[in-house]
Amino acid sequence: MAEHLYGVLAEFESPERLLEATRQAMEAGYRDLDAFTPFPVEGLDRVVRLPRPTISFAGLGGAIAGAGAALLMQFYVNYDYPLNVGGRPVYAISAFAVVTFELTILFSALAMLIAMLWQNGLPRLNYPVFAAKRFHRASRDRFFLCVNAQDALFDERETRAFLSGIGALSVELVPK
Amino acid sequence: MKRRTCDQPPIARGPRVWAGIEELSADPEFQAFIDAEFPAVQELSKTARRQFLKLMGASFALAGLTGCEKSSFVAALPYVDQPDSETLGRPRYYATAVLLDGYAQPVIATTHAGRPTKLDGNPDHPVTQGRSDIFMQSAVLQLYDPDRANAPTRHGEPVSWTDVESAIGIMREGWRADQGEGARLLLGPTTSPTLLRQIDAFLKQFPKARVHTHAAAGLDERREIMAAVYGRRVDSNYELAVCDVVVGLDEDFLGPGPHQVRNALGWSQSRRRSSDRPGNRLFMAESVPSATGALADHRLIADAGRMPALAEALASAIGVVGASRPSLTEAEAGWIARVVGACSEHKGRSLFVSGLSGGAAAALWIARINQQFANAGQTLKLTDAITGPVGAATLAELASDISAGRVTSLVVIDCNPAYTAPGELALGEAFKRVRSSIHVGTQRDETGNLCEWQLPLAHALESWSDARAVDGTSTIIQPVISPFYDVRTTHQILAMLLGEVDPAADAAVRETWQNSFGDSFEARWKQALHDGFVEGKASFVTASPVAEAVAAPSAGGDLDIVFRPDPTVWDGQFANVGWLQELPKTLTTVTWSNVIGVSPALAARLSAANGDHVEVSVGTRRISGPLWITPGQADSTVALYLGYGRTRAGRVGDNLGYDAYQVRSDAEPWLTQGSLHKLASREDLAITQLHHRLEGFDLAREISPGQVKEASADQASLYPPWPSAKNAWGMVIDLDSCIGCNACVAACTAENNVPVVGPDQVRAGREMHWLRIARYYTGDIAEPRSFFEPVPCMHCEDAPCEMGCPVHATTHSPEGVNQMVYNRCIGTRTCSSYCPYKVRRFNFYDYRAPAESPTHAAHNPEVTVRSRGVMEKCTYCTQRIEAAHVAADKESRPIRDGDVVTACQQACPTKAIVFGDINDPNSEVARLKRDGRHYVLLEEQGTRPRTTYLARWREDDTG
Amino acid sequence: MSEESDILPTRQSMGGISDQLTGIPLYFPAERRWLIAMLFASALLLLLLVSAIELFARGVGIWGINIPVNWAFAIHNYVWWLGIGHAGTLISALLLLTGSEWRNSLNRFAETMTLFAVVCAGIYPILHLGRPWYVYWMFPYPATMGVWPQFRSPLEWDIWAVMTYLTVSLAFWYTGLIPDLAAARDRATRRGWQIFFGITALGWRGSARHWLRWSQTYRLMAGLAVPLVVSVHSEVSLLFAAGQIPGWHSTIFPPYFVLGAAFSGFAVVSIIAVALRSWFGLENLVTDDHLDVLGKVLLATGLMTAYGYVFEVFDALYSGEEHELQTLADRCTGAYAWTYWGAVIFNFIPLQALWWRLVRRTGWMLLLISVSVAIGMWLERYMILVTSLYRDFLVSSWSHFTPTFWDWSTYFGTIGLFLVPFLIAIRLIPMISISETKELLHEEKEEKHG
Amino acid sequence: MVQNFSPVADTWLRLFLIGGLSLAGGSMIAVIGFARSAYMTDTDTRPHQPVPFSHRHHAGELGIDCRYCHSNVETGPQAGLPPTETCMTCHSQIWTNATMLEPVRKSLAMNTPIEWTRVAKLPDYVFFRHDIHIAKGVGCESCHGRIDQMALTYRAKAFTMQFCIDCHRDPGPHLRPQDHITDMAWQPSPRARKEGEEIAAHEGIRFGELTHCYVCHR
Repeated sequence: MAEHLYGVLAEFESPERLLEATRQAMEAGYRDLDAFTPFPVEGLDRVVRLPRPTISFAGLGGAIAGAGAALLMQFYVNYDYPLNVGGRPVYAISAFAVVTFELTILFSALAMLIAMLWQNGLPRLNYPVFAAKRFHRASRDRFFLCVNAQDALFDERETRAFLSGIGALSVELVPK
Repeated sequence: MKRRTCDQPPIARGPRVWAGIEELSADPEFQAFIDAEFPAVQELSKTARRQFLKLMGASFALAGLTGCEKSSFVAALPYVDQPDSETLGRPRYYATAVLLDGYAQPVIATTHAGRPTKLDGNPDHPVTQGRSDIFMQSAVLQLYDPDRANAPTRHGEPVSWTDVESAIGIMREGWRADQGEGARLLLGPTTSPTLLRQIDAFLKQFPKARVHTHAAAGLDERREIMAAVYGRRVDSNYELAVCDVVVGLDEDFLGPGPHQVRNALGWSQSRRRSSDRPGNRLFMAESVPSATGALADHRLIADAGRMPALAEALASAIGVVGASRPSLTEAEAGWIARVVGACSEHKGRSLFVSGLSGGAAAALWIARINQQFANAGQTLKLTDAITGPVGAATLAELASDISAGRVTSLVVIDCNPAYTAPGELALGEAFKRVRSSIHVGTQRDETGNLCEWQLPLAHALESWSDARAVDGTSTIIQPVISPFYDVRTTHQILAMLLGEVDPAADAAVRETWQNSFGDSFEARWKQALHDGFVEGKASFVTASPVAEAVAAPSAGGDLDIVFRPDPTVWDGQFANVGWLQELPKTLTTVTWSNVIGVSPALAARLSAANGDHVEVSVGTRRISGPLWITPGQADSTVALYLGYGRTRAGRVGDNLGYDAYQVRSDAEPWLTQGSLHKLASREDLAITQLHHRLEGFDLAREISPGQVKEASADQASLYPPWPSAKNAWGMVIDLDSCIGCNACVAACTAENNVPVVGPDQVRAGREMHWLRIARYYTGDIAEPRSFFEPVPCMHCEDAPCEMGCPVHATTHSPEGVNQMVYNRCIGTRTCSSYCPYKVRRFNFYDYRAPAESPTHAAHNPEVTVRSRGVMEKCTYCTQRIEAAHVAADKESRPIRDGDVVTACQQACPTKAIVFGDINDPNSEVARLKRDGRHYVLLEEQGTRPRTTYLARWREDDTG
Repeated sequence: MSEESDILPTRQSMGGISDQLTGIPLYFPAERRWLIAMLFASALLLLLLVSAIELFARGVGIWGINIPVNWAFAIHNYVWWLGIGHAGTLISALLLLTGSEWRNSLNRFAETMTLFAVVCAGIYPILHLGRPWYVYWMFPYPATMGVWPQFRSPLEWDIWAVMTYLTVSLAFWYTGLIPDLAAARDRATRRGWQIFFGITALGWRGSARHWLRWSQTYRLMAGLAVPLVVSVHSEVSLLFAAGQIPGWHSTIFPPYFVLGAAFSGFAVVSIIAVALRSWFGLENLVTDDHLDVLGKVLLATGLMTAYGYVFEVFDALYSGEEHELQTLADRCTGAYAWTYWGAVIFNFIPLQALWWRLVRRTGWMLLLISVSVAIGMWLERYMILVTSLYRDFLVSSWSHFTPTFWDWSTYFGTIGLFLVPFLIAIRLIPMISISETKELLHEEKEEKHG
Repeated sequence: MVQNFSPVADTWLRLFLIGGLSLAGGSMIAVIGFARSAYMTDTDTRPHQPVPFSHRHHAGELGIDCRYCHSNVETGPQAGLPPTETCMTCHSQIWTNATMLEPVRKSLAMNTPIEWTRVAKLPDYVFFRHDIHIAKGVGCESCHGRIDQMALTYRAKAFTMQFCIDCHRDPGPHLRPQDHITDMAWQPSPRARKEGEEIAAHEGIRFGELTHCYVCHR
C-alpha cells in the first residue's frame, strides 16, 4: 500500500509548533521522521534523536593529511636537489612552517566541505519532497514535519489523521 | 631562437651584414622587427627612437638566452679546409697594439673563431704590464662599428680604389711639375716609424710640399711647452715608482690619456711600498677636480690662472734662483709650506709636475725646482720626442696658407680638423677653398664630409703597421682579422701618394724593419710579432731649462675657462663607441653628454642647478650646454669638456652634448678667459649616481698609519657552516689604489656582454654595469675629500638575495660564488630588493641587438647574452673560473694562484683589485684579507661578503 | 524588551525578508543604475586588459621601476588589495564564533568582496614577473630540469598562502550560501532561474540532518578561517620583513600588516554596506545600528594601526641603527614624505570623527571616512615600499621612483576587475544571508514574547 | 512544487563531476608526459642531411675511430664536424663519382661549407665541453647512443637537464677506462660502480662540485 509513497508531509507555521508536533509524533511511536525548515531549529535534533555529526573528524583527518603532505613535499624537494641557498640549512624547518600551516588549513577545510556534502547526500537535484505542493515554503516561512513511509507505524490514513490532529496547517502525501 | 655559430667563420659575411643594416633601418619590415625585438623603442619619442635604432645597431651584443625549451634542429657549418692551428671553440691570442693619439697601446687580442672579442694589455710590455684603460678595452667595439667608412667615396659617391689611384696619379703629375708646391699633408698625432719614413720619402720626392700636424688632446702643446723650457723637442717621463713625494699643478697625470696606465702603475707601486703607512705622499693644486686630485693627501683649490704664480712661489720657497715670492692667499701659503716641509728631505725622490693650463710659465719654474731637488734624471726623465714628424708646421699655419690661396691639394690623414680645430680658425670654411682634398680616416666624419675624396682607413686590428709606446718601445701592429670592409692602411695610401700601385698591406712595414733588423730580419720579425714589441726604449737625454722667465698670460675676462679632453670619449674620436658613451665620467657619473663644470659658489651666484643650460662666451664666440656643480672646483674657473657636439660621428655619437671646440682659441687652447650666464632652458642629464655626499656612513673607510692592526677575515654567522670546496673564491679591492679610471667597468662590459641601454634607460636608473665605481665625498662641498669605491657583487656567503628567490635561480656554489642562472630566472626581482648592496641588474626590456648588428661579432661566446625579464650580476667571471677548472682537471692538478684572473682585476692599472682562492693561505688575496687595512662593507648586516676592501690611507695630521 | 537591544526591527515577517532578498536577483530593481555602474566598471576592466597586453608584449620596463626601486606599484597594490580582502572572511568568521548577531546582515557581501579583492591581489604577482610565462616554475611539478621551487622564499610562501586563502574563503562563502540559494530556487518562477539556483543549491532541502551537519561545518570552517586570515597577511609582511632593507627588517611587521589589512578591509565593507543599503533600500536589514558597530570596529582597528606607526618610529629610534634612522628621516622629510604624511592624515584624522555616535550612524559620513581610510592605506603601502627602497644602505645606489601611465592604468584596471564580478554577483546571489537573518529575527521575536 | 529536475538530471550531474575531475587530472599527467616525449626532446627523428651520411657504415662497418673525423673532441669544447678536406682524403680515392657525394665535391670546389643539420645540440645557455668529459672517462656512447648502428644519425638520448644531472650527481657507474672512450659496444662490468669509482678517484673528479649551476650555466 505504501510502496508508492515517500511519506506524509505536515506543515506548521512556527518552529515551536514544529517542535511540539515532533515531540508528540515521537511519543506516538513514530521513529522515521524528518523535518524541513528555513533555518536550523534549536533542539530539533535532540527531539528526533539524530546522532552527533562527524564532520570534525573529517576536518582533523584533512589537517593531518595537509600538514604531512606539505612537510613531505618540502623535505623531498630539498633532499632531491640540495642546493646551498644563502648559507641556510637544507632542511630549514622554520622556513617550511608557513607552507605547512597553509596546507593544513586548506586540506582541512576542503575535507569538511566534502564530508558535509557527502553525508548530506548532496548534490541531489531530484528528491521526492520537492514534489510536494507547498514545499516551496519550507525555505521561506513554514516548518514541515515528514513521516517517512518506511516507518513501522506508518499507515497512510492514520498518519494523516494523526498529523492534522496535532495542528498541522496542511497535510499532504508525498509520492515516491 | 638565435644561435651562436662559433664553428662558422663569421667574418666571411661581414660586408653583407653591413649592407643589410644600411638598407634595413629604413625598411618597414625591419621597423616591425625592431618593435618586436626592442619593445622599448615604441615608447621613445620619434627622435629618441631614431637615436635608439642607431644605438642598437652600434652597441648591443647578440643572441643567446631565449627560454624556448623545445630544441629544434639548426644548421651546422664545418670548415672546408680547417686551419691546423684552429681548435674549435678555443680562443686564440695575438700580440699587437691599438692606437691612442698615435701612441701604441700594446695589447693581447683574444679572438674566437677568427674574430677579436677582447683586448687586454700586453703583460710582457714594459708600459702596460698587462694592464689597460677604457680606450684600449673599447677599441674592439670600434672595430665592429657599423658606421665605419666602408668604401672610398668622391663627393659622397662610392668609387673604386682604382679610381682613387688614378686620381692620385693625376695629382702626382701636378706635384711633379711644381715639386709639390701647394701640396699639403695634415697628419694626426703619430709615432709610427714606417709612416714617418714614408713622409720623409714623400718630402724628398716633392721638396716644396709641406707637412702639418694636428693633435686635439694636447700633444702639440705639451711638446711646445717642453721646447720653450728646454729649448729642444723632448718628452718627459715620470718615474713615479721611485717617488716619495709628488707635487702636481693642474696636472692630472693619473687621469685618462696615453700615459695613464704607465703613471698609474708607477704611482700605485710606490704607494704600496709598505703595509703600515702610505708609500708616498701626493700634493695637488688644481682648478678642476681630477682623479689625481681626488687621491691627493693635500689638495689645494686654486684657479687655473694661479698656476704660474704658485709655481714661482714654490720655487722661491725652495730657493730657486731668480724666483720672487708673489702674493699668496693663506690657503696657498699653507699648502706651499706643507709641500716644502714634505720635500726637503726627499731630494732626488720627489717629483714636481705641471699641466697644460699652467703653460710654459709654470712649466719653467717646475723644471727649475726639479733641477734644484736633483729630481731631473731620477724621478723625471727626458727623452727625445717620439711623436713626429720633426719640423712639421701647425694647423694655424695651414689655415692661413689656405686662406692665402697657397694650398692646391690637401691630404688629411687620420685626424678630423673640421671638428677638432679651434673654432676661430673656421677650418671648415677654409677646406672648401682647396681645389682637391683627400681625407683618410676610419669614419666619414666632419672632415671626410668636406673633402672631395674620403678614403676609408683600416682599424688598427685589421692593419699592418707599427707605432711606439709612451716609453719609446716600438710595437709592430699585425692584423688579427682580415678587413671586412674595402679599406686600406695609412701606409698603403702613403705608398699610393709615393706612386706605388695597389701596394701590399705589409710591404711598407716590412721594409722599415728590414732596414733596422738587417740580416737577422726573419727571426727578429717573428720574435717581434710574438712578443708584441721590439726591445729598446727611447734613450734618455739630459737637458736643463734654458729659457729665462716666461711671462704668464695676462688674465682678462671675469672667469678662467679651462678645456679638458672628455674622460670617456677623449677628443671626440670615440664618440661613436657605445661602451664609452655609457661609462660614467670619472667624477660626475654623467653619461652620454659632456657638461660645463662650475664650482658650487659660482652655481650659487648664478642660482643654477645641475642640468640648467648656461652660455659660455669667449670673445665673440659662445656655446651653451648643461651646467654641472663640481664639488671642490675653484670658484672662478669654468671647465669645458671636448669631444661632444659631433654631427658626423655616427648613429651613436651624433648630437650629444655641446661642442667646446667652438669657443677654443688657437693661441690659448687650454686656458682662456670668458664669461658665463644662465639660460632659461634645462635638461635631464643621464647620470648613474644621484647622491655623492657620504652622509656620515663609513662605507668608504679611511685609516691612518697609527690605527693599523692585524685583522681577522672570518665573520660570524648564525647558520651552521656549509662545507667549502677545495677552492673558495674571494676578492679584495684596495681603495687606496683605486683611481676611478673605469678600466674595470669597461673590461667587465667587454668580457660579460653587458648591453648598452642608451641615455633614456640610464635616466630611468636602469644602467646595466655589473660593477659600479661609487663616487663619494665627505666634508664641505667647497673643499671635499673624494673617494672612489668599486662595488661589484659581494658574493655574500649568507646571501639575502638567494633566500628570496622562489625558483632556485640564484644559489651558492661550494666555492662560495653567488650564482645567477639567467635561464632559470623568472624575474621576481626579489633578490635585488633584498640585496643590501644593490649590485644586481635587471633586463627591464629586451636589451639585445638584432642578428643583423655587426657588433655581435664582439660578443664573448663563453657568456650567455641575457634576454628580457631576467636578473644579472657580477659572476666573478665564472667562465674564467670554469675554464681554469677544466684546464687543471685535464692535467689532474689543483688550480694555482693566478690561474683565475677576473676581467676587472686584469684591467686595473693600479692592481687595486685582487682575486683568488682564500682557502690557500699563501695566495695574494688571502694575504690581503689579513692586512691591517682590511674591512668588510656593511659587516653589521652579517651577509659575510667574499668581496672585501682595504681602507684608504689618511695622513696623520702630524704629516 | 526595548527596540534598541534588537539590531533588526522585529516588525517584519520571515516571508517578507525572503521575498525582499531573493527578489533582488530574481526581479532586479535598479536596472539602469546597474547598467551605468557596469559600463564604468567594464571600461576599467578593458583598461587592465590593454595594460596587461602592453606589459606582456614589452616587459616590465613600461613601469617606472628601476634599480634600486625594482618593486613598486605591482607589489604595493598587491598588498593593498590583499589587505582589503581580509575584512570579509575575518568579519564573518570571527563574529560567527563570537556569536555577534549584527554579523548576519554584513557577512555575505563582505565575503563576496573578499573573494574578488583577493583575485585582484592574486594577479599582481604574475603581472610583475619579468618572464610571466614561466610562472608555473613556482609550483612543485616533476620538471625535466629536475629543479624544484625554493621553499625558503617568502614569495613561494605567498603563492601558497594566497591560493589557500582564496580557496578556503570560497568554500566558506559557498557553504553559507547553499541554504539561501535553495530559498531563491524555491522563489524562482522563470525556468532559467530555477535551473541556475536548482543546480547551485545542490538540492538543499533544509532537512534537520542537513542543518545539523551544515552548522557544524560552518562553525569549524570559521574556526579555521580566523587563524588563516592572520597567517596570510603576516606572511605577506614577511615578504618585506625577511629582507634586510631598513624600514622593512622589523618584527612589528606581521601584526602591523594584519591590523592594517583589517582596517582597510573594514573601511571597504562600510563603503559597500552604505552603498548597497541605500541602493536596494535595505535599511530594514542593514540598520543604523550596523553602521554604528562598523564605525566602532573601524575606529578600534584604526587606533591599533596607529600604534603600529608609533612603534615603527620608536623601533628606529630605539635601535639607533644609522640606516634605520636614515630611513625614518627619509620617510618624514624625504622625497616621498607626502606618502608618509598622507597616510597619517588620511588614515587617522577623519577617523577621529567616529568617536561621535551621530557620525557613526550617518551613512554618508561613514562612507567618506571609509574612503579616506582606503586612500590612506594605499598611501601607506606606497610609503612602505618606495621610501624603503629608494634609499637603502649604499649611498651610491640611492635613486628615485616615478610611476608611469602604465603603473596607474594597471592599478585602476584592477578596480574594474573588482567591480565587474561584484556587480554581477549582486544580480545572481542574495547579498544578505537569508536563513541567518530569519533565525536572528525569530530569536528576537522569541525574546519579545518571553 | 519545486521539483525542477527529473531523476536523470542527478545521473548527468554525477557523470559531469566525475568526468570533469578525471579530465583535469588526466591533462596534468599528459602535459608532464609530453615534456618527456620523443617529440619534445627530438629523439628518434632523423633530420634530412645534404649527404645521407651513414655512421653505421663508417663507424660501424668500416670501424673508423670517432676521433678521425671529430678530431677536436679531446682538445676543445666542440667535437667539431669534419672539414670537407677530411671527407676527401678517402673520397678522392673511392666513390669519386658517386652522385651521392656531389655536395661534398661541390663544397671543395666552390670552397663553401656543407650545410649539415646539427643533430646533437644543447640550448644556448648550456655550456658543454667535450674535452673534459672525454678526459674524465665519459664515453661517446654514453650521450650519443649507438652511433655505430645509425644509418641516418639521430639523437639517441633526450638531452634534458635531468639526463645531465643524473650523471653529474653520481659519475661513478658511467665512467669507463680511457681505451674504451670511443668503444660503442663497451658494457659496464658487474662491478661497474667499483671500477667507476676507481677511475673517478684516479682522475680526481670533484664529487659534489659538479651539480652547482655555474658548472654548465653562465
